[in-house]
Amino acid sequence: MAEPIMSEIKKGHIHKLLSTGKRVDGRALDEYREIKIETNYIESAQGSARVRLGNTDVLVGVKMEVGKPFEDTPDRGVLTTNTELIPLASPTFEAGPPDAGAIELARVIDRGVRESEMIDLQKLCIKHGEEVWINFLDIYVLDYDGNLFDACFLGAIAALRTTIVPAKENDKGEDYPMPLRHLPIQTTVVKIENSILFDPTLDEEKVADARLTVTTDENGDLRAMQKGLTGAFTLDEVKQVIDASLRVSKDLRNLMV
Amino acid sequence: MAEPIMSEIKKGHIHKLLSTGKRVDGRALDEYREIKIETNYIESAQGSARVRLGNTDVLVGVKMEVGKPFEDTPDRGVLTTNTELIPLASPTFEAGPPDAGAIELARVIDRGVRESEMIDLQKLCIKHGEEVWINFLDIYVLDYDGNLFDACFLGAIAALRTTIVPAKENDKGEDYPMPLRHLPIQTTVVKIENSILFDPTLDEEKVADARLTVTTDENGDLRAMQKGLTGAFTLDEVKQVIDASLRVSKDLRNLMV
Amino acid sequence: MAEPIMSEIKKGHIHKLLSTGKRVDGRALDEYREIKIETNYIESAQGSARVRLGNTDVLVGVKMEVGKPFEDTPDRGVLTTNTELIPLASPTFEAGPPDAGAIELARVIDRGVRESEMIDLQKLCIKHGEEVWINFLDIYVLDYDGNLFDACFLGAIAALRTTIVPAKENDKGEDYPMPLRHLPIQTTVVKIENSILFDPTLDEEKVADARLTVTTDENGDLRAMQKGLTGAFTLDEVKQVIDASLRVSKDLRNLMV
Amino acid sequence: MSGMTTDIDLIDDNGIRIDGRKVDELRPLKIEAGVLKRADGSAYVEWGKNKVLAAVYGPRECHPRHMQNPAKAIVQCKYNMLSFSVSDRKRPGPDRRSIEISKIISEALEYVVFTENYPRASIDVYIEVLQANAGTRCAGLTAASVALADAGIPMKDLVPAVAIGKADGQIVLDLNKEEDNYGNADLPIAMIPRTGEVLLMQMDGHMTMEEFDQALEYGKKACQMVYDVQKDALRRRYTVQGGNGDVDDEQSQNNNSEA
Amino acid sequence: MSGMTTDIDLIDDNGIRIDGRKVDELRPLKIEAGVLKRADGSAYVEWGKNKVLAAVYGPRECHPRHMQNPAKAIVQCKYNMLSFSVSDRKRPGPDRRSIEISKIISEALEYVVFTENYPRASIDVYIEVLQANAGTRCAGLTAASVALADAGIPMKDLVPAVAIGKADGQIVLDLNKEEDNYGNADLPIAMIPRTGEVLLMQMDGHMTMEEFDQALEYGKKACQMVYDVQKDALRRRYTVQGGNGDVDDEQSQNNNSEA
Amino acid sequence: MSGMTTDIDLIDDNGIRIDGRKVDELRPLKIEAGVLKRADGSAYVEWGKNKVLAAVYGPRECHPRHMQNPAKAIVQCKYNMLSFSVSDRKRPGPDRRSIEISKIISEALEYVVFTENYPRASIDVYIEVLQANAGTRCAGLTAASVALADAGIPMKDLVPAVAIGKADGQIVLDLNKEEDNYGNADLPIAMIPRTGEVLLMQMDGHMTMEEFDQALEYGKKACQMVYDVQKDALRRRYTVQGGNGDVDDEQSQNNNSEA
Repeated sequence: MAEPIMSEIKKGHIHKLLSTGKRVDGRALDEYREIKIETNYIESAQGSARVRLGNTDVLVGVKMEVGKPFEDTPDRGVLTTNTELIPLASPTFEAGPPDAGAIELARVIDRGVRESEMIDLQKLCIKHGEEVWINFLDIYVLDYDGNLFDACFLGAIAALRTTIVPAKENDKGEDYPMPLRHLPIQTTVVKIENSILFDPTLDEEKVADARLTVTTDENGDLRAMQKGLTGAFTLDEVKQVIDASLRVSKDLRNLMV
Repeated sequence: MAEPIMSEIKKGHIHKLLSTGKRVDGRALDEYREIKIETNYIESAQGSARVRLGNTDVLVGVKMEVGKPFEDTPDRGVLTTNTELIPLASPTFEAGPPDAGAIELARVIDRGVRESEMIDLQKLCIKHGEEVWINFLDIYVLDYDGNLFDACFLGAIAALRTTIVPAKENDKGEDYPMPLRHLPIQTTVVKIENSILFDPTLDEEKVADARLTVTTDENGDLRAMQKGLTGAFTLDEVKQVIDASLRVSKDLRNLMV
Repeated sequence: MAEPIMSEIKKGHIHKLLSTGKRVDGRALDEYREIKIETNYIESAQGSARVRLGNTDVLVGVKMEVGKPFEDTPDRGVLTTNTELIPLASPTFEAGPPDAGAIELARVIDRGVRESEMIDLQKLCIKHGEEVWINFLDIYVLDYDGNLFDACFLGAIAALRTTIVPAKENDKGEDYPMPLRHLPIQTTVVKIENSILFDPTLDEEKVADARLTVTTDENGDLRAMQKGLTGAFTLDEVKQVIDASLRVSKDLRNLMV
Repeated sequence: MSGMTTDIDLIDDNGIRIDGRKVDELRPLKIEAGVLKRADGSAYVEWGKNKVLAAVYGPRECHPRHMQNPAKAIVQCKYNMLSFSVSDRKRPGPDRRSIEISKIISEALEYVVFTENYPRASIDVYIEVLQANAGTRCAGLTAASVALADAGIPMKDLVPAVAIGKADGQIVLDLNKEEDNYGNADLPIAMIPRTGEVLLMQMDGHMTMEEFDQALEYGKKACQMVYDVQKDALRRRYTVQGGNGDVDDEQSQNNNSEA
Repeated sequence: MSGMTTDIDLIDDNGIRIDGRKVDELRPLKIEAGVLKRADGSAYVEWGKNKVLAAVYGPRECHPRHMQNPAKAIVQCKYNMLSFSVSDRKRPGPDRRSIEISKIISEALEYVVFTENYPRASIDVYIEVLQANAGTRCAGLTAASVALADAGIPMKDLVPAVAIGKADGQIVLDLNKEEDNYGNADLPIAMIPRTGEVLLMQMDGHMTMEEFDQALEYGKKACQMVYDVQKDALRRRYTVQGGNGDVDDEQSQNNNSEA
Repeated sequence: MSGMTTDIDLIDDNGIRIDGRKVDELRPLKIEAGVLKRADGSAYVEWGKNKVLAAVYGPRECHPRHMQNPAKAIVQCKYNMLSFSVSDRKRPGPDRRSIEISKIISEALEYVVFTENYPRASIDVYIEVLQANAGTRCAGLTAASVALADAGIPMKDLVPAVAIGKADGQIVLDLNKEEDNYGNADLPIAMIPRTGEVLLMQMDGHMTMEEFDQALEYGKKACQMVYDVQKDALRRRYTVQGGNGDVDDEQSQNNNSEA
């Protein structure tokens, strides 16, 4: 995911604007770019969503298979989350196995979905200890202009919310909607010098010092967090980010319903 | 498979000769080099053949194991074709997983064998949905002087024709010959400027613009084709090549019987 | 495992001393460095030992699982030996799959344990043809100052001698000690010009011409040997090394009891 | 041809196929150029139920270095199916089939690109199959040449492609998934209509010579149709650019990143 | 949080945990600096039943080359668990979890190292978990910053780390393995006590805002305690060197190998 | 020694082995030099039921670069078994056994090649086992040194190799497959007869000192015999060249490709 180093002029421009509370594209610090969500985009998937967050474009598909449960959770379905930063999406993405950045992204999305207990995995058990539904949550980035964390998470929950368990074609009874319990929302900020801003563009990411991703549920409880990059947040900043995240999440959650 | 670029002088020589309908080694445009086929070369294989096509030298072995059929063909044996361009055979072959050229070669050989329905895979079913014969058709290039497509295909059919199903040592009844139905033949031409010639040597391959491989059966029907390289054929050229292939195939087929 | 080439001065110093029968650290030619063995070092392993041979430091763990026997030895447990030259231990060790040196090391340790028939593998059969104990003998080098062959082998036998078969937690009856029959000892010499010396340090290894590892049992019989490096031994030298190995092994064997 | 058999009639007594088409009829084809922001050129193809994206990056420095050609650019295409584009989830990463398809598409594209303009460079083409329903290599190649044109890379011509096949013993144009699964032969070709030059051709299955001639006839006509849709997509892309300052900017951005 | 459930009471009625600790009590922590000969710097951490080694090599030439930064050094950490460090044998080699942990530890360390002193160089940190019992990423980061100091690499400060969690519905400091397996939340943090700067923070599970505030309070105090043990380890290492010629030699050897 | 047991008598009461040989008798050995066109040097060895090809390329530029030695050439041998050379199909690609064998054969060959003649170069030796029947590493090394000579690479001497073993409690020369599978010990050695220098030696199984001495005696004599067959193969290769214009041409071609 290594992007070429940004010119000092462009960098200075972002810094200077931010010092007066402004962003290059005119957004408020806690304002998201335009979000377009198209669900059921892929017929060959059990659930899917294409999400555009400004110029960032991701496609998420859910495939379900019948398989064996893990030994220590014999009564639960299995969730596998995968992100693919395919070279179609950016001159800096390379073919081959996912790099550390792609792995971190996949694991953060996975924890947001898993730890929010969004999916009722026990309802995806077919036969205790023998047969459960295996869910492959596969996320492809098609066009990369920053904030993959939030674009991918929105795509993941939108796809899951339209997923139909393919019971019939697997001789496991009637089809039914993916059993969901919660509606988690994830938001990501970056810190640039002393400014903290939501939904960074690629240019903003390039000059960012630190990143903080926060996942909360519809009750306003924390479900997952991930700090990234080589900068630091103070404890106060962390608390402010969480407060702002709870506020911003309400609008994002409304997109889903 | 990248060969070093040929000297302009050598290239010019080939071009000049061809413009008068001649080849460097004096062959006619549709003439094959000397072919030597030695079957049952390897005792540890169920079938084998070593084929020398001029200085090109390939060794093919067939190994058979009892295994599970694919889900969508529960009543058929399984065929797996593999080509290995080992570094012993050429200074340009490297150890490691097969490159795109080796994969194309293996897949073309595989399609020629499979689509001609040469092997009666249903007779390689032991128990419907449970046990079938798995055939590993492994092709090793030992010395590389051009036209691997045809040398490997000749080796493949010669090896298959001498294969004995090892039923006895697997407790599946009496041994029997590999059940074969057809005798496909594959021919390959390259186009160099305006000339089209069969069985190219390595030097001829190095200056070739386009390649066309044609597989036909004993009834004169098409079973498989593959166009390769960055040049083009006209539709008329394609038809001429197929006609010539049918003619040439008769001689090659006679080598097998 | 490629170490940087040693300065000619340092090399000359080693050679000069050796020509008078002396070593840089003052040891006799057949003298080992100080050996410290700490067993049961890792609670999460069924057996373990940390061995320090001078500044060389290795950690060996034995993990046991219930699994399937190999088809041709249906009544025997399975032994798998693995060495990891992790980059923590030396500036020349690299992350990634083991190189040829690490593989040779693992295979020599494995043969020493296996061919000495140290473990009674038949007593690690649970149910003939179906369930046996799988032993993973995993060896990590923590600090590298030469003679990994002997340090790792000492660690391996010390770990095996403290291993408890975890039958109880696997519902296979009561726990019992790893069934051992023999106590093999391995010694390694290197040849530097005309000198042959035991337990080489890293500096000595860097100037060594040839290496010879000898494994003998408590009866003084040969169990395994491995000659390494690009130099040669005469047959007489081989016999002398074996004689000396038998002598030296007595002291090493006493460390174990 | 998978070797599977079925009781389904793929073509009824009136010569109508299961999706309602006649034997010489294409599935609906829709092409859009310039659909991605980061790529230097891009195209989206919807062809029946196939959904395919193509992106072009370059000419840019060729990696790995030893692949560089001092006399010309090389075209490196990577064809890839998304995991959920097919019925059974496909493991991410290239398999042998996609490596072969990438190779023959690269070769076909290299014929039309004026590669001698860019010595040592690489022109990288990424084809992503979002949803697959037979004929994805042809859809991918069709999309790729539009994406090359969208990237402003000088080319001899566009490369339309189509598959002809045989089902229920009849030659049919543009196989759908059922016809591909249960049919008798498959013949994907790419041909430049203006010159009749064949840049990609594969065949597997069973065809008599007469059937093969028939298939080529269908293929010739269909390549012309696909070509017209390609041209139209580029014309629309161009028109939009002319009338829209915003898109103009984006285009000039692309030009910068190529420089 | 694994999603496993249990009947075990993780905290008894007197607020005592299964290993006898109070909810805000750390497990025994022991740190030793300079434990390896070949490495330029090293540290050993024993934290409850965790046993972790860290080694530092560098600043040295950065491989692969394209990772070099002309303005500063990069910190490349590799976190690794030995195969026998956990209950079920772990296959050697990096898995996705260890790649993620390596990344966030590298980032946390890069903040404190004066990387601008060593343009184009790499500072390589290897963390090996010999025995694991919950909290290994915190133990590893704690060991790594001591090893960096032992290697004589100029740093803003040491980086202490600790995990806070939730078990039986209560916030508890420094989860052990049972609490990690059957608990409700896990919150590893690394914080510089002097400045209150958070360099590493992850969270998974379920916490209300009040619980989160409580957890941060525990974390702040604990990081100070871990920091004191780190300082003490370096002080002891230094003292020993002062009073012992033999060790002095070894140190100067290390310095040579850095040059 | 695989640990398998059998009821088969490997040696009968008259001291005759299952393939009719006496305990100190070699299997039939046939060596041919110069059997491949592309390689700079090559040899084919048929030894009992073993069929082994060896090819030499080089001296040529050493890849990867970091392996180059500024003072001399390195010898890089790759020993490989074809998938169908053994009873159960072997997956293509190197396994741990073949990596170890490649290493010790490389080391043995490096001793005899005048590597200092070719600084920075690599001499690449490929050993392909077409059919295996115990003793393939010795057959491979025997073939490799003939191929090196055929390539015209200056060497101190040829390297003959042979395995001695123990079966039914007796020391026997040149184990066959059954003796290898069900025997008690295996001792492959490579020795230069002229000097008595041992270049390769491995042993596994169980041998008393007396048995070991006996085995070395057998080995010494056998290496001389193998050496004679090697010499003869090269002599025949040379003779054929002298008397046959066609082969002469080919040889000069090889020389060109070395230059």
